[in-house]
Amino acid sequence: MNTLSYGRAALPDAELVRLFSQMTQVRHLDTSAIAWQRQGILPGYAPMRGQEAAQVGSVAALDMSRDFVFPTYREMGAALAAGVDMGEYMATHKATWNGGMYDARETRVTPIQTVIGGSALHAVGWAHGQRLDAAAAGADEPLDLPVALVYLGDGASSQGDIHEAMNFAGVFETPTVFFVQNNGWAISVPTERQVAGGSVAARGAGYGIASIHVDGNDVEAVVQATRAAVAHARSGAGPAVVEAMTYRRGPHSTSDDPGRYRSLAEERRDGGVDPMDALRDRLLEAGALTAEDVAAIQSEAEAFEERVRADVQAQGPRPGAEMFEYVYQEMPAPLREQAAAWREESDHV
Amino acid sequence: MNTLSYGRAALPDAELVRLFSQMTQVRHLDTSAIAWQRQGILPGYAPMRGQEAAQVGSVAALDMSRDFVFPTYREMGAALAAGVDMGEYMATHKATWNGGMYDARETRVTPIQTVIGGSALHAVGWAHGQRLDAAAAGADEPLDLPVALVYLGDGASSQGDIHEAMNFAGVFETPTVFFVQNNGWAISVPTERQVAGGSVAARGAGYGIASIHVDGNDVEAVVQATRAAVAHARSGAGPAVVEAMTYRRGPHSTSDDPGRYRSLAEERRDGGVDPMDALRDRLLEAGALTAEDVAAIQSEAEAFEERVRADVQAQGPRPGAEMFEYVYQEMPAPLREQAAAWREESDHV
Amino acid sequence: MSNAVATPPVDAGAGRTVPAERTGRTTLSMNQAINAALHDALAENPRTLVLGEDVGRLGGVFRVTDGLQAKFGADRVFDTPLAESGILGMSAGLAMAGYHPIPEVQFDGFTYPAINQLVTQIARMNFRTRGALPMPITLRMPSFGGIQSPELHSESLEWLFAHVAGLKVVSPSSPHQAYHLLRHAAQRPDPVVYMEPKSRYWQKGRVDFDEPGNLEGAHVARAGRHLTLVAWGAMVSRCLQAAEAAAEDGLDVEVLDLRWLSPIDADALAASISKTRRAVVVHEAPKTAGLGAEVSQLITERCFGTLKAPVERVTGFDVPFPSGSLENEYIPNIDRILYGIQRVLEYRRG
Amino acid sequence: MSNAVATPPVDAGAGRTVPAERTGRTTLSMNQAINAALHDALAENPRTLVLGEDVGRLGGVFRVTDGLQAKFGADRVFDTPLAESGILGMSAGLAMAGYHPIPEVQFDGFTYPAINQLVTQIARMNFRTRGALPMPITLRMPSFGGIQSPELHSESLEWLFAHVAGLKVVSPSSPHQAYHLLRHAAQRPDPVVYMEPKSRYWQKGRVDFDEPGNLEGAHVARAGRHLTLVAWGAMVSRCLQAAEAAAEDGLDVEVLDLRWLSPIDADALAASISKTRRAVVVHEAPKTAGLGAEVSQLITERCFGTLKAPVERVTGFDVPFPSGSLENEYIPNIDRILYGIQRVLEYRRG
Ligand SMILES: Cc1ncc(C[n+]2csc(CCOP(=O)(O)OP(=O)(O)O)c2C)c(N)n1
Ligand SMILES: Cc1ncc(C[n+]2csc(CCOP(=O)(O)OP(=O)(O)O)c2C)c(N)n1
Ligand SMILES: [Mg+2]
Ligand SMILES: [Mg+2]
Repeated sequence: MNTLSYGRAALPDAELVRLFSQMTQVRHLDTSAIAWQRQGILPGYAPMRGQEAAQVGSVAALDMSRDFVFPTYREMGAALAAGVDMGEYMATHKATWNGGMYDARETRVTPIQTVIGGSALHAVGWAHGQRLDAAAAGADEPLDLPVALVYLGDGASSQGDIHEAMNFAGVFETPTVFFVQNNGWAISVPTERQVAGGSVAARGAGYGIASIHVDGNDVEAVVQATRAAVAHARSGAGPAVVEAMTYRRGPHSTSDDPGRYRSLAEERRDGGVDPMDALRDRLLEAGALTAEDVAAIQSEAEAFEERVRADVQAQGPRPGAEMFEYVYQEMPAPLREQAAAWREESDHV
Repeated sequence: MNTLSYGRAALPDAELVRLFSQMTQVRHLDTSAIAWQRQGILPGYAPMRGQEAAQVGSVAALDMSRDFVFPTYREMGAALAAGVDMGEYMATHKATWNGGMYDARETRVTPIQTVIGGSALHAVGWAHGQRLDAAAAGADEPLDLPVALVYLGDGASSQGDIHEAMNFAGVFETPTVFFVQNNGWAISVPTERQVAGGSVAARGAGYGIASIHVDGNDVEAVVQATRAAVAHARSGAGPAVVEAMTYRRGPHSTSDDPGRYRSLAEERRDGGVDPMDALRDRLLEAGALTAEDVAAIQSEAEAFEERVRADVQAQGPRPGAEMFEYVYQEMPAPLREQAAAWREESDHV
Repeated sequence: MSNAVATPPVDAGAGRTVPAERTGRTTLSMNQAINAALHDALAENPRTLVLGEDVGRLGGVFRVTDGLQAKFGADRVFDTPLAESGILGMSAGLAMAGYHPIPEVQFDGFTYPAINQLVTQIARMNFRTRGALPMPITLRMPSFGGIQSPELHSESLEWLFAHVAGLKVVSPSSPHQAYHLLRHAAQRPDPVVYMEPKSRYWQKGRVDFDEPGNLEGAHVARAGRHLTLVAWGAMVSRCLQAAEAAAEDGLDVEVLDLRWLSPIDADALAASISKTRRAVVVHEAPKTAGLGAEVSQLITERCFGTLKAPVERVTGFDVPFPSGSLENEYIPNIDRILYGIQRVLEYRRG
Repeated sequence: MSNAVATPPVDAGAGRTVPAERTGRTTLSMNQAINAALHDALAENPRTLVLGEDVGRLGGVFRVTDGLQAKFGADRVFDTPLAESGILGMSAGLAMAGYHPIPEVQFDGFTYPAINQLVTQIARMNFRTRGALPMPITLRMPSFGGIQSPELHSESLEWLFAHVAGLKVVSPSSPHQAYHLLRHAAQRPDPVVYMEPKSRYWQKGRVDFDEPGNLEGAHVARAGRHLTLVAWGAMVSRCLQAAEAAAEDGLDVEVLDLRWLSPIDADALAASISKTRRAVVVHEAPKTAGLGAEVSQLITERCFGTLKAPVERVTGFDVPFPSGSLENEYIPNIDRILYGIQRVLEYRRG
């Protein structure tokens, strides 16, 4: 297997503290969003509890001034770390606008994807575009390319599109990082009944793609591994697969009932140590944080959550006219007529 | 890589002679079919020159009384070896009936598939059915399952369906043999711009599937390798990938012009020794055949070709009513009305 | 762990014996009715299989397959990897091996990755093999909108399935129909797409096991004299509501539940509209090239001489199905249906 | 060998400079006209790309991309691996990176594996991103039957594309239109499906580079007074032949080339049929839920008061496109079109 090795040089404490603080925000917001759903603020939500290290750590390896992120529906933590406004992010769960209200071009984060595996080929195409740009500009080797990082789950690894994406990325040597969060489950189906052979990273080998297996609950390792993958891709050496082993500690979504397919005892056994606890204890032990710091970070996260909640609650439904407005750049006449008829009938009511 | 080892025990001369004789028929029929196309007997044809050893050898490893073959559009040699009537086979090229006129259930050969990668999942589903049958019958381990053998090309390896099929086969441990004829080309695209990583067999490893790389031009090796793969699958140990390295010595189809993408010099270099010549020389050298035997086998092949040609030439178009008849087992009323209207209008003309 | 080996059913052997036929009447929600139909299809025919994402232990995201794996074992009711083309392609192969697979696609919008297997393989295999390899596959999927789902969980795909030669398409509008139409579909030798109106899953209704009624063709859900509303799936109950509202204005509206979207029951359309002389077709899919066009044209072909006005279409707009907060703007509501009725009534030849 | 690195174009740099505008008139076959349009699109905009199976060195199985790789280099005109979902998904990503991809699907019937990317991604990305990531993609494919191709090489998919919100769809019927409509499509900021009538590839015709004519909406291919034939793609020339045959019986038939199948030019339909008061729609796709239903219903909606007879549909049957020897039984031929005309003329209100 074409395993990419990566430096184990420790991250500076300050950086780890920054990551911990971001992860704390993410954890608190995630927990709150579930509560919001129960309170009727959101119609639904896809919790990512337990995947904070994988998501925040992977984005930390990117240069968001030029790289591009392709998330699924479970990347709240990645979106937050990438700088997406969380009110605009939550718009998808508020049922305000599918994909979210954030500007995908400005944020360099594509809209929330509901189609499993749907974004991987986009990350290949976008990355190939960076290669073409560099070629047109006559850039020298080693290249210094913007990188596309696409998230996928263990379940997504079964989709044909993922295979086509990895093969295309391999053939065109695109600067694409396939970041797999293997969280043990695809709704109710465990990885061992999903991923023949047991490893998504191993698939990479079949395409001659560099790959890395990493503990997705160790944020430092995730940063290091993703940095290595990104550096590989950035230099023009081709794509990379990072498989971050983690665990979906919560339900698949707020309408899921995991008790139907796994017991609490299994959850405890398979989930292992909570990545939040592990990092906090480690930083406390190392003296990088004090208990007061932790409390302060927690309060900040709470204040942040309140601001986001206010934004989400303030969000009204979008004007119905937008249904028509955004279908095309150039709206065709029959659609204009439908919009007019819709307006007339709505006004009457 | 989960490589399946296979016995190198030599095949008996008699068996090799039988294979040579079958390959000679195939070669002669293939060459003739191209001529038929030029003569206007067939509207088109997909030559398989150079792949006789791979096709005839792989079928020789099957038990056609219970196994099932899933061909593409280039498996004339496999179909012949499996016992398909060649007049009925050629019906697809004669434009008589898409997929051929042979009975897929009787022959245990699915109809000619034009969708690249389209049959692989069928071979997984059919094979899973054999497993379910065995389970329902309470069969003992090791099992003795009927096996599905599906053909695919190097180009087909890029299709999402192939990946899904291999993963499903791995997860359900179905008795499926993926027989890849890597003939160097997918129309004008060479394998190195098609198959990232360079090896289709290597893909198998990513699914935990046993795989074998074999010289597809050496019929004995093909038989041995495929027997090993089939035995593995038959026993219930799961699927296997066989990658037979060969060369498409002719054009992609009778409407292709390979001169646009490869030179004659390249063809000579990459094609290597013709598998027909290699086997003949070897059998002559070993004394298993005399020059007279070779001539007799050739005459037989010529006689066979004449019979097939007569069948093909005698084949008229199917009655138009069959267009309607075979869409459903239970024809819906509106279609019956369309058929009636069609008949009325045709009769008037 | 060998995935290939089944976990034994809790109630071992149950799958092999036909249970006492259900008789009499009961009240069930639609998802319960479908569950019962799947149960009975599995019990009746040992070669019937249920497969899909999360249909096993979880019992489906809508609990439609609840309890079936426990009852019939993991060989007959099984989870697949997450790949819709895989699910349908595998079903085709199982059908070739003599099984009757009932695959589930978890949501309407995830049928798109499987369209190739559905259209080029399943729909054509009987044709291609001249009847040698029929495809007795019943493809189920939760369909249509109405429950504020995420993107691509509210698609209406009947326009696509209905065009494809080799497929049949049906959508039930009540628990009774859901039970009987699924039993009927699962006994057919041809592929049938069975579209479950997800917004009606929890709606209860009486199911009569003894009197299935006619299971082919359309069904008059409400008889009327002045105008015919044609609908299917979740729009049937909405049309019934609209008909009630219209009745307050003295208008006697007929509601024709089309049920079978392929083949379409043109005789029933003609019978109804020759009587009412006016029609409005209602569906959730976008208007352009939606099935409403076909239904309208069939009506026009059969009733041109008696029609008082062109058939009116009240449908989704030519836009992607929007997010939940806009769904009521998109899906035909009672007001829009009433406006459609009004346009037909007020029509004057130009 | 690094695949990622382009082979240098024979005529290096040509892709960066706009060649002298084509002027005047010339005679070209349709595949030459499309080739010229692709050439000029590549020359005009350095961010235009051509990709697909065998479009590079081979120049496409129909030679439509002949010479383009040699001229513009393998970075701008490139072969992909054999995967249609991959081709369209990669095109979506390239569009996000500011490119204007012109992907080719090698044959109509191989669009099915790419439907998910086309419908759930390309068609909706502008909507999903509220205009932030538009998809200026021109998807080309040889379409329709008529050349005795193998299975799945003769599909008519306009019924599918036309229903999908977010896509536009166009099909040329002559070399002149082929050139100009493709140039026009390739300059649009929205995804356009460009359906090439493969049976017309070798038909020569005059191309006027100076006078594109109106490029939006339908085109009156033949003016007439008694009845309108509505068609697109290869059926336009067949309808023109039918019109000639009908003229021998003193019938003055108008032929409306719809060209744009989404959006449909309802005004042009209304204008023509208000004049002729009779219409027959002709297409190769199966009848049920084919685009003919939408066209017929649009005509009926607009011209109900003046129509003398219901719009007649002369189409493919509701069967899979059959093998070559039966293709003439399936594709509407002149006789069937004339029968259709006759039915409209003989129609008497029941
Ligand atoms: C193409 C498609 N099929 C099915 C679904 C329904 N679905 C949503 S999430 C999910 C499981 C995904 O599992 P995985 O890829 O492991 O990601 P995770 O949910 O664990 O983050 C399924 C089946 C979907 N959204 N898209
Ligand atoms: C889904 C699909 N896409 C494209 C094609 C057109 N096509 C026919 S054969 C072929 C190349 C196949 O290459 P390979 O799999 O290596 O098989 P070979 O032709 O070499 O036997 C292509 C692109 C097709 N038949 N099906
Ligand atoms: Mg997962
Ligand atoms: Mg090949």
